[in-house]
Amino acid sequence: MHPSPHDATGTVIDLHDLVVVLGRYPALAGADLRVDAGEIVLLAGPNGAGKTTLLRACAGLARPVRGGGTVLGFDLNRERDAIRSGVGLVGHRNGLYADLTVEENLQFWGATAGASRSDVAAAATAMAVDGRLLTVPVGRLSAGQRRRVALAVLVVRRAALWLLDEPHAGLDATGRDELDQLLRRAAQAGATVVFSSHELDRAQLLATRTVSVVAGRTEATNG
Amino acid sequence: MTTISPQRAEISSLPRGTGTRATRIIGIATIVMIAWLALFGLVLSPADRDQGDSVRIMYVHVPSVWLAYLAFIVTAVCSAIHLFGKRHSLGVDRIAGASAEIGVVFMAVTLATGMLWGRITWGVYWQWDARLTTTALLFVSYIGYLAVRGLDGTQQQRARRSAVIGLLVVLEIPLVHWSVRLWRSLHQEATVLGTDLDVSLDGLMLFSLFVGVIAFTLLFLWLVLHRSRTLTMIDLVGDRELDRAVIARRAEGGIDHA
Amino acid sequence: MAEVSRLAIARAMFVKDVRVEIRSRVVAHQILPFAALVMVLFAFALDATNVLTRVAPGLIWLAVLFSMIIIVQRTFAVEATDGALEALQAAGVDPVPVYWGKWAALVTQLLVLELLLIVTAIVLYGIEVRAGGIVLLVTTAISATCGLAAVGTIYGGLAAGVSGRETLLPLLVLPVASPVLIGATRAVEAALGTGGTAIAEGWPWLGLLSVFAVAFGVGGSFAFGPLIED
Amino acid sequence: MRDAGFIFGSYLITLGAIGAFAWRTIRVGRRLADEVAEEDKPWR
Repeated sequence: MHPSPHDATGTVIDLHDLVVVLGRYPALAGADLRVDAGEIVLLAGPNGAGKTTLLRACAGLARPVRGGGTVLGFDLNRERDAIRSGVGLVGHRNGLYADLTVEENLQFWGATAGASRSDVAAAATAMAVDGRLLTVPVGRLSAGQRRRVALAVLVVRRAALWLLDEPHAGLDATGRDELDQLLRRAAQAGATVVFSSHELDRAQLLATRTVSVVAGRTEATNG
Repeated sequence: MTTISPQRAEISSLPRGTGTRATRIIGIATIVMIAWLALFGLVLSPADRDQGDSVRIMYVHVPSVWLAYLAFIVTAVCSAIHLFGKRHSLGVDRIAGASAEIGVVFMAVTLATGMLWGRITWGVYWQWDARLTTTALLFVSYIGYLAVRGLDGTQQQRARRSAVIGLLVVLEIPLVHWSVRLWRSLHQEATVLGTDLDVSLDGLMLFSLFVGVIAFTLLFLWLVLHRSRTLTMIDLVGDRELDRAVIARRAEGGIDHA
Repeated sequence: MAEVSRLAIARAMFVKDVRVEIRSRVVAHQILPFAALVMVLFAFALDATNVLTRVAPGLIWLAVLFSMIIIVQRTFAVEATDGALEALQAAGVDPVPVYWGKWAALVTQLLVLELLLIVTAIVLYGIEVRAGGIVLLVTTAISATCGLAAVGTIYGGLAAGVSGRETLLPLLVLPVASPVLIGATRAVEAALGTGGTAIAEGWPWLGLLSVFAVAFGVGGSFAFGPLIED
Repeated sequence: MRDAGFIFGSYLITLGAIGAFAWRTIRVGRRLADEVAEEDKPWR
C-alpha cells in the first residue's frame, strides 16, 4: 500500500554525490541535496550550473551514473516508478498539448492519475486558472497562464514533491507575486517545493532555504 | 622486487592489446584451417557433377552463413541474458554488440558470395528465395541495431535499448521467412536453393565443409573475444574521460569539497 | 496514489491523439494529400494503365508504408514538442497503456488513409472491387493495419524527442514491416482478383498478418517502456 | 576452371573481409590497450 503522497513527512529528498551525464558532459559532478517535508527550497546558481539536471534527477528522470539516495523514501536507482508517481516536475517545457484546451489537458492528465472531473475543476481553481480559460487551447495562452495550468496538473496528480525549473521565468511582477502565493498555498497544503532561479534576490522572497548550485555541485547556504 | 619481476616477465610474454595466450592459439588454429579450406576448395577438390566449379564457392559461403547466423544467435541470447538477468550485466551487452558487428560483416560476405554463386548457377545475382530475402532483411535490421547502439546515453541505457531491439529482430526473422516462403510458393514449385543444393557430397568434400565450419566457429570466437575486449576498453576510456570531465567541472566552481 | 486502470489510461491517450488530429488537421491536410500525390507519381513512373491495375495493390501498401512513417513522426512530435512524453514518464504513467493508446490512434488514422488510397486506386488506376472480395479486403486492411501500427508505435517511441533520431525511424521500421507489405499486397490482389487470383488464395495471408499483429502487439507492449526511457 | 573470376572473387571477398575486420579489431584493441591500465583488463 502506497502512503498517500500528501502524508510525506521527515526527509523528502536525501541524495548524495550525484553524477549525471548529458551526452558526454557531466551536468552534475557530485551533487548532494537534502530537503525536509514542507520546505520551499531555492536552487540558486548561474545558468549552466546544473540546476535543471538536479531537478530532473530528483524526479527520477535523469539517471545518475554515480551516486544515489532516496526521494520520498524510495531508492533513486531502484524504485524510480514509485518516486515518479509522487513527484511533479515542471520544466522549461510544460508537458501540455498545444492543440487541446486547458480543460482537455487537465482531464487527460487527470485520467492518467485516476482523478475525477471534480478533482480537475478543483485543481484549476486552486492554481487560479481563470474559468474562462478552460475552453481555450493551451497554444493560445500566455507563458504565465500555461505555467499555472502545468501547476494545476501537479495538483490533479496530487504530487507530494513539486520540482519547478525557473518557474518565475517570463512572468511580470504581478505574475511572480501570484505564483509565489500559489506555491506558498501548495506548501501549506502539504507539498514540498524545490525550485530553481538565477535571480537570487527575487526568489529568496519565496524560499524558506537556499541551496547554491555551482559547477555541477551543491553548497548549502543560509536563507 | 622479487615478487614483481616474474609477473612483469609473464605479462610481457603475453600478446599485446586484446590478445591472450588462448586467443593466440585460437588464431593460429583458425589460420591453419582456413588455409586448408582455401587449398582444398580452390585446388584439391574436384568440380561437382551438376554444379561444376561453382561448388567451390560453397566452401566459403556455407561457413560464412553459419558464422553470420551464429553471431546473431549469440547477440539474441546475450540480449535476453542482459534484459532478464538479475545483474543486467554490461559485459554480456558488449558481447552482444561485438557479435552483431561480426554478424553484419559476415552477412555482407554471405550475400556477396551467394550472389556470385547465383550468377554462375542461375544466371542471375538474385532470386527472391525465402532464405536469401530473410538474410538480406536480417542484414539491414542488424545495421539498424548497430545504429541504435550508437545513440547517446549511458552504458546502461545503451545496453537496455539495444537488448530490446535485439529481441525484436528475433521476433521479425520467422515472420519474414514465413511471408517470403508463402509468397514464392504461390508462384513457383519449390525454392531454388532447396533443389539445387542436392549435390552428392563425397567424403573429402564433406570433411572440408566440416573443416570450414569449425574454422569459422573458431574465427568467430577469436573475433568476439578481441572485439568485446575492445568494447570493454572503449567503455573504460569513456568512464575515465567522464572522471576527468567531473574533476574539470568541479574545478570550474572553485569549490573544494574534498 | 490510486491504481489507475490501464484501459482508462489507454482510452485517455487515444481520445487525446484523435482530438489533437481533429484540431490540428495535420494528417488530413498534409499527409493524406501527400499519400494521394504518391499515387499520382506512381502513375507517372509506371505509365501504362494495364501495368497500374496489375500492381495497384502493391502501390497502395507502399504508399501506406511511407505515409505511416510520416504519421508516426508527426504523432510523436506532438508528444515531444512540449515535453509531454517526458512528462508522462516523469509522472510514472504506465508505458504499456500509453503504447496501446497511441497504437489505437495510429490504427484509426491508417484506416482512413487506406480508405482514401483504395478510392484513389479505383479512380486513377481503374481497379475494381468485386463484391465477393469485400470481406477479405476489409479484414486484410484491419489486420495489416494493426500490425503496422504496432511496429510504427514501438520505433516511433524510440525515435521520439532527441534530435538526430528521426532519421533512424525508416531504417528500423521498414525491414520489420516488410512481411506486412508482402502479405497485405497478396491478400488485396486476391480480394481484387488482380491477375486472375482467386479469393481463396488470400486467406493464408490473413493468417500471417494476424500472427504478425499479435506478435508485435505483445512485443511492443513490453518493448515500448524500455525504449522511451531516456 | 570455368567462371574463375567469380570463384576467386568470392574467396577474395571472404578472406579479404576476414583479414580487414581482424586487422582493424587488433589495431583498435592495441591502441586502446596502451591507454587503459593493466589492472582494468579482466582478461589479463
